[in-house]
Formats: sequence, structure tokens, C-alpha cells
Amino acid sequence: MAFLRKTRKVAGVLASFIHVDAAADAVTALKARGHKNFVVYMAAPSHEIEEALDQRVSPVRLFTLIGGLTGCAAGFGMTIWMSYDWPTLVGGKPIASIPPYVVIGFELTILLGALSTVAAVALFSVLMGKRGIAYDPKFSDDQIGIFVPASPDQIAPTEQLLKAAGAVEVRHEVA
Amino acid sequence: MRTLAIVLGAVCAGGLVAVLVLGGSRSAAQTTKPVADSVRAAVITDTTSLSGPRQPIFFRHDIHAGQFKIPCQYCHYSVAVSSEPGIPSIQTCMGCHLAIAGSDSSAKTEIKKVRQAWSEKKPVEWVRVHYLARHAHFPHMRHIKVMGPNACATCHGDVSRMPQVFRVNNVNHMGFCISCHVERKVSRDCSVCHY
Amino acid sequence: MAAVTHPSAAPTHEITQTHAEVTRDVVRTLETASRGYVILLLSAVALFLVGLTTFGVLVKDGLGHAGYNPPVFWSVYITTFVFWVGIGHAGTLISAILFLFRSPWRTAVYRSTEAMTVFAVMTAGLFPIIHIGRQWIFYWLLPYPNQRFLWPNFKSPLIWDVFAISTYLTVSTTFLCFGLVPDIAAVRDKVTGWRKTVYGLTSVGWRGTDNQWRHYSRAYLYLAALATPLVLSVHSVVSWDFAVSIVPGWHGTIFAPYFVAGAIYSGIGMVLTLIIPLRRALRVEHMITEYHFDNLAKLTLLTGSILFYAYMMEYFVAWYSGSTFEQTTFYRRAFGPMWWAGWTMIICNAFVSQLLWFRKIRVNLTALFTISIFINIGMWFERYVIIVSSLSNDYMPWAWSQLNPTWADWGILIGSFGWFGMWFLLFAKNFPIVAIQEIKEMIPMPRKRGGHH
Amino acid sequence: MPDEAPSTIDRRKFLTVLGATGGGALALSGCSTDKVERLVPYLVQSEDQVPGVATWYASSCTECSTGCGVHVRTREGRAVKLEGNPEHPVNKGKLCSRGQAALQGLYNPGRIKGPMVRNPDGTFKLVTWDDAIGRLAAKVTGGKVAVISGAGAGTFSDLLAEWTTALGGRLVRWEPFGHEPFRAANKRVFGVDKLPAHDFAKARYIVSFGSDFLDTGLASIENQRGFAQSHGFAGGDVAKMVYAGPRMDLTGLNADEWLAIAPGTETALALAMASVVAGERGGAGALASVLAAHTPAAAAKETGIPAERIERIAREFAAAQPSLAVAGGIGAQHAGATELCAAVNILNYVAGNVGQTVDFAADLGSGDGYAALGELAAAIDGGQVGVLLVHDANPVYALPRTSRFADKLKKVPFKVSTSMFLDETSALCDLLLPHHHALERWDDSAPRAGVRGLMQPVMEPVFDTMAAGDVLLKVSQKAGGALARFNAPSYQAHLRAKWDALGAAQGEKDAEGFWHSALQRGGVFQAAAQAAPAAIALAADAGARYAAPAFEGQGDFVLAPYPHSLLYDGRGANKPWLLENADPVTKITWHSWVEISPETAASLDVRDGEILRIVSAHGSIEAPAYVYMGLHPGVVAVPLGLGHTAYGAFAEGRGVNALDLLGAPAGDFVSYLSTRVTLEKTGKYRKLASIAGVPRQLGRGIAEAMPLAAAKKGLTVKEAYLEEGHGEHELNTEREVVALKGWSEAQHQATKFGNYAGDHPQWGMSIDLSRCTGCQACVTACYAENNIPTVGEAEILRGRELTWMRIERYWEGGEKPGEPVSARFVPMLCQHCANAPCEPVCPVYAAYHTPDGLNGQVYNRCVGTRYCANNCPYKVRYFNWYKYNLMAWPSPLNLQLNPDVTVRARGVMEKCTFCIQRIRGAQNQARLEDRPVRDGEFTTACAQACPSDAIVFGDVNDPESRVVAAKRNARGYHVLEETNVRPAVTYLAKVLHSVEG
Repeated sequence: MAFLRKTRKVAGVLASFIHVDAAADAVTALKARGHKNFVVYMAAPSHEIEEALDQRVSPVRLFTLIGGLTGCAAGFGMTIWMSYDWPTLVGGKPIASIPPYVVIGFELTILLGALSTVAAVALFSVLMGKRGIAYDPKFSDDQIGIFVPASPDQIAPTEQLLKAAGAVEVRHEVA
Repeated sequence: MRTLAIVLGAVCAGGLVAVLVLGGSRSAAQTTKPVADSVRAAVITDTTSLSGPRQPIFFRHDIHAGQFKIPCQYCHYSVAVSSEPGIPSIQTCMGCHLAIAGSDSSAKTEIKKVRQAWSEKKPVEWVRVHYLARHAHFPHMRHIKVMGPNACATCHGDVSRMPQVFRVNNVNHMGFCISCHVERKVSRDCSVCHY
Repeated sequence: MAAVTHPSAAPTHEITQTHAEVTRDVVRTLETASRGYVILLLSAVALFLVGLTTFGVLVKDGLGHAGYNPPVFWSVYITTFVFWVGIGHAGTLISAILFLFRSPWRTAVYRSTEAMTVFAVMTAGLFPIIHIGRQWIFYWLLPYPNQRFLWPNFKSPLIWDVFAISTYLTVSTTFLCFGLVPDIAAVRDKVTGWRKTVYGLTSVGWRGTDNQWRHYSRAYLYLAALATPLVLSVHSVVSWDFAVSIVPGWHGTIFAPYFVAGAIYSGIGMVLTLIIPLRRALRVEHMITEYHFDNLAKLTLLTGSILFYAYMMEYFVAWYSGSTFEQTTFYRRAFGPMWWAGWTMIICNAFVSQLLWFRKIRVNLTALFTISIFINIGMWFERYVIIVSSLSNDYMPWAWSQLNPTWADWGILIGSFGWFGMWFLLFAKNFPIVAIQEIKEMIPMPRKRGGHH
Repeated sequence: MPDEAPSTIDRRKFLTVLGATGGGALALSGCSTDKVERLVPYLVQSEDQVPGVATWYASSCTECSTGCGVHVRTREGRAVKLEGNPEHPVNKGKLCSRGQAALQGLYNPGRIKGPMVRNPDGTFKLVTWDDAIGRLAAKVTGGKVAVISGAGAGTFSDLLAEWTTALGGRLVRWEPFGHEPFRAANKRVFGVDKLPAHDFAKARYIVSFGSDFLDTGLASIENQRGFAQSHGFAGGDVAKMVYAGPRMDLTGLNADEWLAIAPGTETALALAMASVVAGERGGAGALASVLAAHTPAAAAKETGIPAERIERIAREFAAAQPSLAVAGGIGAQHAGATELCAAVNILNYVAGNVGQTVDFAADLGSGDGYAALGELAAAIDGGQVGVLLVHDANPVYALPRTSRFADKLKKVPFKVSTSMFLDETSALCDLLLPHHHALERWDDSAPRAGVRGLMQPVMEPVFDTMAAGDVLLKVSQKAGGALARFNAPSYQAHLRAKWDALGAAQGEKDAEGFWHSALQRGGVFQAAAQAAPAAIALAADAGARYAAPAFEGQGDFVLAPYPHSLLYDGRGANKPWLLENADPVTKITWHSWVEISPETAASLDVRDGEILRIVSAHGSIEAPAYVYMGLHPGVVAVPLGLGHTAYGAFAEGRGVNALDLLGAPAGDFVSYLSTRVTLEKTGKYRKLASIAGVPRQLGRGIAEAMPLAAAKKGLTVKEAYLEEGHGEHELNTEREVVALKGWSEAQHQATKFGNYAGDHPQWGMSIDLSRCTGCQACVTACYAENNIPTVGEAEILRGRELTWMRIERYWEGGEKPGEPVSARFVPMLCQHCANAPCEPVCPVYAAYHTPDGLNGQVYNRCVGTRYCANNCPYKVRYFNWYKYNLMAWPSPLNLQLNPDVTVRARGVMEKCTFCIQRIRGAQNQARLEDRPVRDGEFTTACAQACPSDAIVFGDVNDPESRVVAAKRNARGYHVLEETNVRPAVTYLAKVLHSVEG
């Protein structure tokens, strides 16, 4: 969405890796160096790198749970309330007859559960997503990318580190 | 990702608005705007500004029912015994208007039309104001029986103040009937009206 | 590096490709359409228009044009409705359930099956509207605030349907789009010009950062977890449209599992019918291999056998119940005026599926394709038999009558295939029909230290 | 008087009034938003018409010669429903299908719109009444006048007679089914030239010799009432009925025993029985010796019925006191019909029934017979007829083509018809003076001794027609001369004068009062003086003769044409109700058919619907076959009444006319059962437009029955089965039953909310199958009351009829050759179940349960998912597949629509509502009068119409109500009880005579 975005570029170093283990090494090294907010680009999630990063479990699950529960409540609430709002007798059954309403409750559980999950992902990616950082199409293809935001004086050593880890290409982005 | 968020937001907002709007439409507001506040019905020169459909004869309920206090049932003779209120026959009009020719000029001209209709044996074709779909049966007599002979205004508005009858409530909206039935704790079983 | 696995080679999920090749091959499927594709698409649209016209006539004059013969008040439309809902299920099964089971072979096919799900359910969703007497007020089935103060009857299975189907449509669509995002991003980074813009927009700014992956993978897992019970529920609910009624031949406790199995069976049938030609058309034979077909076939065999059991049970229970109504219904189902339909269903579903015990048949695409056609026909007839033959002879002999479908029935049926085909073809040409990212996930990336980790 | 009511409004406006005053009458649909934009008031408000309130008028039915009394329900100046007049001695408040359908004659689109004259090219052009009357006046003075009129007696026919005599012309009062043989036989045997009434209520044993007395016979509605009393079960013994004839008609289907005798041999049977009875009881007098010759053995040879069986029945007949033998059926009207009637008279006499169950005092009216018509034809040939006036008769259609009556008619220089319709006869006439319909005119009828029915105009004439009486008077005034004395200002005045005279004759002082009470009561009725049995003596030359039947022509089969039970002699063929309402025996609608016996079907290899060509010496017709078990193998039967060549769009070209096969009539009557035919296969096939699915119960206990013995012991159906040694049809164990009860109680605890709280009536119905004869008067009543559209042949072929009430006819036996076959009738309508399966499946509450126990159907809420219909075990829900509301009532038929009932739109479900509009109407009235609704204050249309009072409707919560009493009956059962839907309709099992008496 480049054309939507008016954030100024972040200065830093962008390294590309062909080898997954190299990228993992780089990550470990960076963490060792105390780098926090660097970004790793992956075409597909890789266990090695995830291990190297070892992040907390995504909070998305909480949203799924809340959504699901809301849906369930809504399902039963709606059906029962609507039944008594205009009591109508059918087939000699109770005005509000729970067993059939389970279906509605269940469906809404799933529906809201799913929607809130997706909403959560969007939310987190938008909130926590870093802006103006460099990217290279290769990363969606067959290379792993690491971008380390760095102040001018930091650039050289970081480059060093990444090269040492086995980056095939390192270029630095100026603000 | 941001766009995704925007889209989702928009959808939710839209849904919310829709619900509010539909919900709002439930309450049928009852607004009768008084045309003449004195008992003496006003002389009306400009009829174009009046609300309600233009009738072939400018029959003024505000004069007949308002000023002269003629009870509704004098003309709408069957409302207490039948589901139909009864549109008065020209004969009924002529009962008085053989004698009464009208005070002012406008009245005179209108009354002439009545007499003409009578002599030509051509019934007047009134424009319908209140319409009820035919799959709903509304027994006028029961409502008059329960709510008294002057209950007409409940649905039709204060006709005695209308120079030209206009629709105050959409009596063809089921919600209008139901809210009243709920309020008065009388049956709202479907088959009371629909059969 | 050899791009194609030889048909003779033993089925395997070793993908002998690099990430780059995967991207390339998949993006290639989105290039300009071949003449064959265009012809297919146009014919699909034509069929859809046939259906549209028929619908127009129905709305104008009433349902009378369709061959309803009371007491058969539901016939071809509901049959086709259930048929399409059923088709949908295989998709979710493969994409969600097998995802939870971590079965590797789903990867290559799940995208196409998921698309099939969405479009099948989209098709099915039209039928409740088409078949009702006053189509223009179908929305009265939705619980929306109105000036009449009226709410729908949540005790009615048809309302369950409304919720089940719409939920299913929403969730499976979400699931599909969600899964598409990284792949679209991959495509975005390969194409140029206006297409780049379009894919750029549709990829909603995906870059595959560690952060995005972190939430994404989790969410995907949960979606799969939610979709799994959903898929089982949906066809159960559809089956209850019938099971909760008192019509002999409908009123069966076995219906929910029976229908779910049938749904998956028919769904896989449709998957096979679609994929076998598609993989050739899109030249992805090396990604969707015998290995996948072998597994699909096994699944077919399993569900087919469940159906076999269910059929036997139906007849057994009818006999065992001692209820003359049930007995008559099932006797007439096999030997009555509609015996031909009854046996079509049993042969196509119960018997034909048993051929898949043989591996030779499982890996022979021609055989599989033929069988899949049998399955499609058989499963349509299953619903036809259940609905029509049960209705045509229930409690009152005096009211018994037979159905004579008319052009209006076939018109809508054809139209539904057109509608489905149209969407599926459009999808296949414009979105990665094979899941790039998941395939890559399975391909070990090159390592500088060599060997495995 | 009503004819003042909207008279000053021209018709179109008049209709908008109806629209405006809001009734559903002209509504296009149950949900349409089409509005009446204009409100057109009455110019003069008539005092007896309140918009929205029904006005009732008493009148008389003219659909057949029985002359029943009717009450006409009018709304906003339109007749919308016909019901029987409870005060009328003949029909006691009941009315048959044909009578009720008179409305569709009134509003028939095929009616002649005004006076017309024939153009040279054969077409007709409208003229003014003055012109038309002038033309007739000019001709009649020329003399050589002849008149053919219907047999109906009354002031008009008297006037017509005087008028004709004054012109020195000849009058022929003729009716197709005139029962001439019966009359002749009475003359010969008893010396009384009358038709008797039969008292079936008194009879303990009834034998019908081919007489369809319950359906198409003389005064059938009276017979049904009597039959229901004697044959319906009321705790004690019930009369037994034996039917002897080659074809089981509706009466046959109600018989306890059917003697499938060879065609034309009833006489032998009757005489044999007479001789046995005479042997038992004596009293044959001079005839004893003659009768002795007619032994059962001899009869057995003729009829094919074993002698001992004849003997048995004869003894049973003699033992039962009083018994009743009936003849004079049209279906049995063969060359020897007079002998048959004579024989049956003798049988009745020797059994001592004359004066007991055979009442000559009633003196049912009848016409002059065919001979008179023959003479007239001869006169025409002789050029002695210059002007022929045809009134209320359609001889061109109703006589066999071989009588060449049409050609004769053509010879008459000037032919005038007063027919309301352009039927076969009027189509040949030069001047058409369309008559008022019975509901549009002043008139009266004298159907029998002591009964004088009055008719009054209940509404404005639909078209520019004129009462024939006024035509006669106006013509007289114009013509003057011999006619000058007919100077009454109007026929109404003439009628009034006659009635004043009648009043005076009956010793009434106050003519005005007499007139008004007559108007209110619909006439004057006094029981005719019972003629003492002595008065009727056996004539010495009664002559108990039997000649073996001789049928003309060649062929293996005897053709048995019979009157169609709804179309009768063809006069009903232009009324959609009668065409759509199925024939009670075959259940076929809208078209002709030929009945063949299963044996014939087997030998010719013919199946239902295969089109057969029936060839006689005089012509041939083609009709689809209907294989009928109630047929003697030597006979093929074809209903009369169809195959019109004119008579309006509904009738024209529909079906075939069996009369085309008959030879020229000779003697005093047309002998229908007279010719032999051959059957040829055409190889063509058509689906029968029948409303019957599978006509067997398949052991589902739909139409239950129990032996008389069991019924007398007061056993329930189940107990009766056990007694017969059938295993108990057990579905639930004790514990399950208890559990079920508990469960449903628990359920019902949870249903007392909102509208459902408090006490409500619970409407219920009971139907006594031992009284129901399957006549279908209820079905027609339902069509009339509830605006049910007729869907036509094509839709019925797809099973889409909307018969809210249908009579299911299930066969019993007859599966193996020789096994006796019988029928059971079940009126099937919405059962208004307490646990209705249709309700919970409706997604929008269009089908739901009302607080007063009805199974409500809200048309305007219905979206048409049709799930309710699938889930209805009784299959009594009907769907509007097309816009029937626009197709079924071509103007002006739509004027008949009941304003209190919504006309259903396309795409909605509909069904029996227990006439909810009547319930609400009664409740509204009660509310106005601050009182509860009284039991019997109103009832459903079907219950009201049922001639045998088989249906009782009322509030089940009212312990005093008649329906509760009926439901307590031990014979009560619910159809499909095992589905636990708890219907509100209780059926009382039919009671069977074991064949051995």
C-alpha cells in the first residue's frame, strides 16, 4: 500500500539470505547484540527462525475466545428473547424451546469466533506493524530478509554481523 | 492490513446504523397539526396548502364535525354495527343540504356540487385517505363498542379539526395496530385480523 | 532440477522443487487465458443465463412451471440445494480438518477445494430463495427489526438452515481469503503494471514479517479449529431439515452422520472431477500428484463405505421399526415407481465406491475421473430419492402421486452448474490455485552447512 | 327490497362500492397492495343493506324439479352464498352441490348479456327489449304458437299455460329426466297418476332397483336425510340397504349389499321378491297367482343372482317393517322401465309399504313426458308450428341425436328462447330473450303438494335480462287481442295477486301479512294430507309382467348411460365448481370417461386412461377408460351431461355426449339403457383428471368401520378389532404412553403465555362416517364459502386441486375376483392438530396455533417454503402454484367471492380454516351483544351443507356442546392416531351390516 502510506523511511540495514540456517544464525546474533525491533521477512514461516526469534504466543486466541462466547450468548439470548417478545405457539411446543435454539447458538459462536479472529489479526498487524521499513520482492519468493533499523554509526557493525552470518546481499537504507 | 481494518470498521458501522434506522421506524409518530384552534372553523381561501388528498368536493370535516359538532356516526352510520364504517350516501348529505345552501361563496359552490350529484344521480367519487390491505380484517364495530363512539380519533386523528382529511397514522402498518393492542393488553393473535 | 514426477514413480510428497520454482509455476497459472479456458468460461456463463431466465419466469408466473405434483412439495430445487451444500464440505474437510491432522498431502489441493467450497455454498445459498413461493420476501426469514414486531420462528429447521448456511459461507470465505493473503503477496511481487496494483490492494499489505506470521499462523490454526465443527454441523443441520419432520423416509436419527458422510463423499467426487482436468490445464501435474489422488480416493472409499452402511441401516430400521408407513416408503423406494432412481443411488454410491479398494484404480486418473462422475450423479440422486420418493408416498394413500420434472426444474439445475463453474473458473485464473506459501513451508530451504536440521 | 338498493349506480361503480367497502371480494390476492383508490358511496342507502354486514333472503332453488328452499347470503348487494332453508320441508336447511352452484349460473360469464336477434349469417346482435318484445308480439298474433318449457310447476308455468291456450297454441312441459315410466307404472298399478315421495327415515329395509335415490334421483336431498336417519347408527338397529343394478352408483356404494344383476333384469328380481313376500305375508290378492309364476329360480336365471340369495333378501325384506323398494332410476330407464316400476310398486304393495314409506300424497311434480315432445315434432313436420318458444329446456342437447330434434327445430319459421345461456337449443333460435336468474326475479314454485316456494330478487340483475313472466305480459300488452286479458302491470304484480288468492284459499285474512311471512319464510309449507293406505289399492290389471331385456344393435356390451352426479342432465356443465368437484364414485373431474369392469379390462388388456372408442349402431364416441369394480361385466357405463356443443366456454367441447350412441326414442320416455356397443382400442392414452391417489387404505385405519353387533355393544374401534380376533395394533408400551402423556403435559405447561393465557374456546369437529354418503355437498359449500379457486383440468392432472375439504373414497375388497367390493367415504380436511407438525417447521410463523385451538394459516405472512405441506400427515395443505386468484373467476364470476375471506395470492399455502371468518363473525356479534357465543349459533360451511348431518362443529371446552356429545361416542377415533398429532377432528367409525343381514 505504498501509495497510501506517507511514513518516512526508516534508516537501517537490509540483508537477504538464501540459507535458512544462516538467517537463523543472524537472528540469534542480533538478539545477542541486543537488537529488539528488527524485522525478518519470510515467504513461509520457518521453524528454525521462529525458534531463533522465540516470540510470545500471539494474543489472537483471546479474541477468538471472546468472540465465540459473545456469539453463543447472542445466539441463545436472541432466540429466547424473540420467542417471548411475541409468544407464538407452534406444534404444542414450549414458547421458548431450548434444543432447537442450540443450533442458532452454535452457529453464532462459530461465526463471531471466526470474524473476531480475523479482526484481531488485522488489528495486531496494523497496530504492531512497523512502518517505512525496507522490503524486497525476493522475500516473498525464495529468500529470507532481515531488516535492522540502525543509526548511521550502527550501520557498519550491523552489516558486519549480517555478512558474517552469511547474508548473500546487504544494503543499507537511508532515511 | 490497515485497509482491512478500515473495511471491517465500515461494515460494522453500517450494520449498526441499519439496525438503528429499522428500529427507529417501529414507533409510528402521531402528529395532528391543529388547523383551527377555535371552535369556529376558519374560512379557508387557499386550499392548496392543506395536507391530504384533494377531494372532488371540498367537504370540511372541521365545519361539520368541529363547528357543528355533528357526531361521526350521523354520517358514518354503520361503524357501530359493521366492520365497515359506511361512506354516507348522497341522500344523507341532501338530508340537510336540501335546506342548507352554505354561508360563504366557497361553501355555496361545494354544496352546489352535492346537489348536482344528487340531481344527476352520479355518486361522488371520494379519494381514499385511509387504506387497509384486504388480508387484514378490521371490525370497526368492536373497536367502537370497546372504546366508545368518539374513539375514531385514535386512528384517524382529530378529523374535527381538519378542513381536508389527511392521513395521521398509516393504519395499514401492522405495527400501528399491534402497539395499541399490546398497550391495551388485548389479543394480538394473528388470526384475530388475518383470515 | 526435474520439475515433473514420473507417473510410474511411487506416490510421494517429496516435492523436488525450489521455492523459486514454486512461485514461478504458480504465477504462471495466472498468465493470459488459453482459448480452451475462454470457451469453458463462456459456456459456464451461458448455462448461468439459462438458469437466470428460468428464474425470471418462475418469479413472473409462480412456481407452477416446475413439475411439482402434490404431495411432492419439494423436488429438484431442494435436491440440488442439498447437493451443492454437500459439495462444499469436502473443501473444508481437506483445508481445515486435515490441516489440524497435519496431513501433508492436503497442501497441494486444499486451495482449489476450498474455492470449490465457497462457490458451492454460494450456489446452494440461492436455492432456498429460488424454491419459495414468494421469492421477493425471502428476507422475512432473517431476524431483523420491522414495523410488524415479527420475528422468525427459530424452531423451524429452515431458520437453522439460514444460520448454518450463511455462517458456513462467511466462515469458509474468510478462511479462503485469509489463506490467500500471503500467496497474493507473492504474486504481487512477481507481476507488473495494473495487475501489481490489484494484487497489491488484495494482499492488504502483506510482507511476511515475523510479526505478521506470528499472528497469522495462530489465527489460521483457530480458523481451522472453528471450521472443523462447523463443517460437521452444517450438513447435520441440513439433514435435520428432513430428520425432524415426520415424513416416513425422512424421520431418521441416522440422518446427521449419514448426510455428513454423504456430503464429504460427494464433495471429494466433485474435487476429483475438477482437479483432474485442472491440474493438466494449469500444468501443475508435478504439484498435484498420484500421491494426492491416492489419498483422496481412500477418503472417498471411507465415506462411500459409511454411506453403504447408512443405506443398509435405513432399510433395516424400516423393517425393524414395524411401522407400516416406514416399511411402505422403503419398499416403494426400491420397488415402487421410482425404483430406477433408488437403484441409481445405491449403485453409484454404495457399490461403485467399493472399487477403490484396489490401488490400481485409485491411481488411475481415468478410472478415478469416471468414478467421480458416477459419484456426482449418484449423490444428486441420493437427495432426489430421499426427498421425492419419500414425499410421494407418505401417510395418506389417497394423496399419493408421482413427480414429473419439467424444463423449469432442469433450467435451474443447469443454471446452478453454470453459476458455480463461472466463479470457479474465474477464481482459478486470477488467484493462486495451489497454496504457494504452504508448499514452500514443506520444501526444506537450502542450508549453508548442508544436511538436515 | 334489494332491487332498490344500488339501482341508481351503474354497474362499474357498483363494483367499486364493493371494493371500497373493503371486502376481500375483488382483492387480487392475500398480500397484494393493490388499493381501491376511490370510494363510491351509495346514492341512496337501502335500509336492508349495511355494508360489511350480510343480508339474508329466502328463496327457492330452481336447479332441479325438487324445488328446495334456499337462504341467500348477500353482501353489498351481491349474492355470495346459497344455503338450505331450515323451514323448508323438503330440504330442511340442506342443499346439494347442484343447488349451491346456482350462484355460478347467476354470475356465469356464458350468460346472454341482453336480448338478441339472429343475423342472417347465424350470429346474434344485441337489440333493445322493446324491439325484441315487439318482434315476438308481431309473430304470436299469427297463431300456430307452440311452447316447450321445463317441468317446473308454479305461477309462471300456469301463466305460460293460460297464455299458450289463449293463443290456441300447444304447451309441452318437458324435463329430460321426467320419470315418465314411474308415473305410468303408478297409474297402471294403483290408478294414481302421481309420483310419490319416499320416507327413508321410516324404512327398516331398503332395496333399490337401479335407483340412485341418494344422488340423482327424485328429491335426493330429502332421501339423504331420511336415509341417514334410518341407516346411520344411533345406538340401536339400523336399516339395511340392498342395491340391485348392473352399476354401483353413489347409492350403490352406500348399500350394505350389491346385487350385480344383468342389465335390464331388475323386474325379474322384483317380481321374484314380490312372490316370496306375498307367499310370506299374502295380500297380493288377484296377483298372487301371477306372482307365483315368478320364482326366485326363474329370476336367478335372468339376473345371474343365486336363487337362495334372492330368497334370503326377499325374506329379510318381508321381515323388516316397514321396508321400502325403490325404482325409477334414470340409469335403469330401459325399454322395460315401466314394467320394472310396476313390479316394484307391487313389491311395495305386498310388503305393505304403500302409504307407510311410499307417500303418494306428496305428488311430486313432473312433466308431460317425451310423447308430447314427439307429437310436437310431428306437428312441426306438419308445418303446424309457426312460432316456437323454448323456456327452461334444452331438448337439442338432452335428446339423442337420432331424434333429429335440431332439424325439426330448424324447420320452425320463428324460434324464440328465454334461456339464460346460449345453449344448443337457443343457439338455433331467432330471438333470444334472456331470462332473469332465479335470484334476480320474482317467482314461485310448487314442487309438490302442500309446498309452495317463493322467490324474490336478492340483487340487481347482472346483465340486461328480463323475467320471462314480464316478457309474456309485455308481449300480451303489445299484441292485445286474445292476450289482452293478461294485463297485470308486471309479473311481480301478477304473482302477488296469485299469492293473495292463495292466502285467501288458505283462509288468511291479512293478505299483506301472509305475503310478508311467505317472503320471510321462503314460501308456505303445510304437510300434505296423508293419504290413507286404503286409498291406494292394487289395480286388478296391475300386470306383473317381465320381458327379458332386448337391446338394439350388436356388440358384446350393453351401454349404460347414467346422469352425472354433479352435471346431472348437462345443465351443470357450465359451472366450474361442478366440473372441478370430482364425481363421487370415480373421483374424475372435468372430462368424460367410460367405465369398464375389471374382467373387460383384462380381456381387452385396457388400463385406466386408455382411450376407447365406443361404437353403437347410431354413432361412436371416444373416452378414456376407467376400470370400475362396481360394474357388471356385460356393461360399459358412460356419464351423461358432458359433450356440449354450446353452453358457454366452460362446457363447450368438454367430454363426449353418450346420447349420441342411442337410438331414436319411441313411446313416452327416452330409454337410456337400450343399446349394445362394441369397444375398440384407439391406442391413445390420456391421464385421468382424477383426484384419487391410491384408493386403498393399506391397513392404515383411515376409514374405520365396525360390525353392527360391536357398535351396538358400544365397543371402540380397537375393541371391535380385538373381538374380530385381530391382534392389537400396538405402537407404544404402557410406559411409553404414560411417558408421552407426561411429556406433552409438560410441554403444554410451557405454552401459557401472552395470548394463550386464560380460557379460550377450543374448536373441534366430529364426522360420523355411518351417516356420510359421500355426496360432496360439503365440498361445494367449502368452495363457495372460502373463495377456493377452481384450477382446471390441466392443473388437476398435476394433482394441484385446492379442495380444502375432499371426500376420500377407499375401496374395500374386490381384489380377488368374486370378492364383494364396497366403498368407504372419509371427508378429509385440516385436522387442526393440537401438536400440529406443520406449525413448528414454518420459518415465519405463518402456520401456528391460535389460542382457540385452530391451526392458523396467515396467508400474508406465508413465504411459500411448503415445508408445512410436506410435514402434514393428512396432506390437507394446498399451494397456489400459479396466480389462480386471477385465473379462476373470469368476470363476473368474481362477484360471488366471499368478502370475509381473503383471496389467496400466488405462492402462498392455504387450507381449511374451520371457517374462521364465521367464528370471528359470531364472536364479534356476541361481543356487541355482551354475551358468550352460543353453541350452534353458527357452524362451518361443510357442516351446514351436509344433507345427512354427519358433521358437527363446536367448542370442545363447552361440556354442553353437541360436538362434545358426538366426540364422546365410543365409535370415535382419530385418523393416524399413532402420529400423536392430536387432531381436533374426531371421526365416528362406519357401521357395517354383515352381508348375511
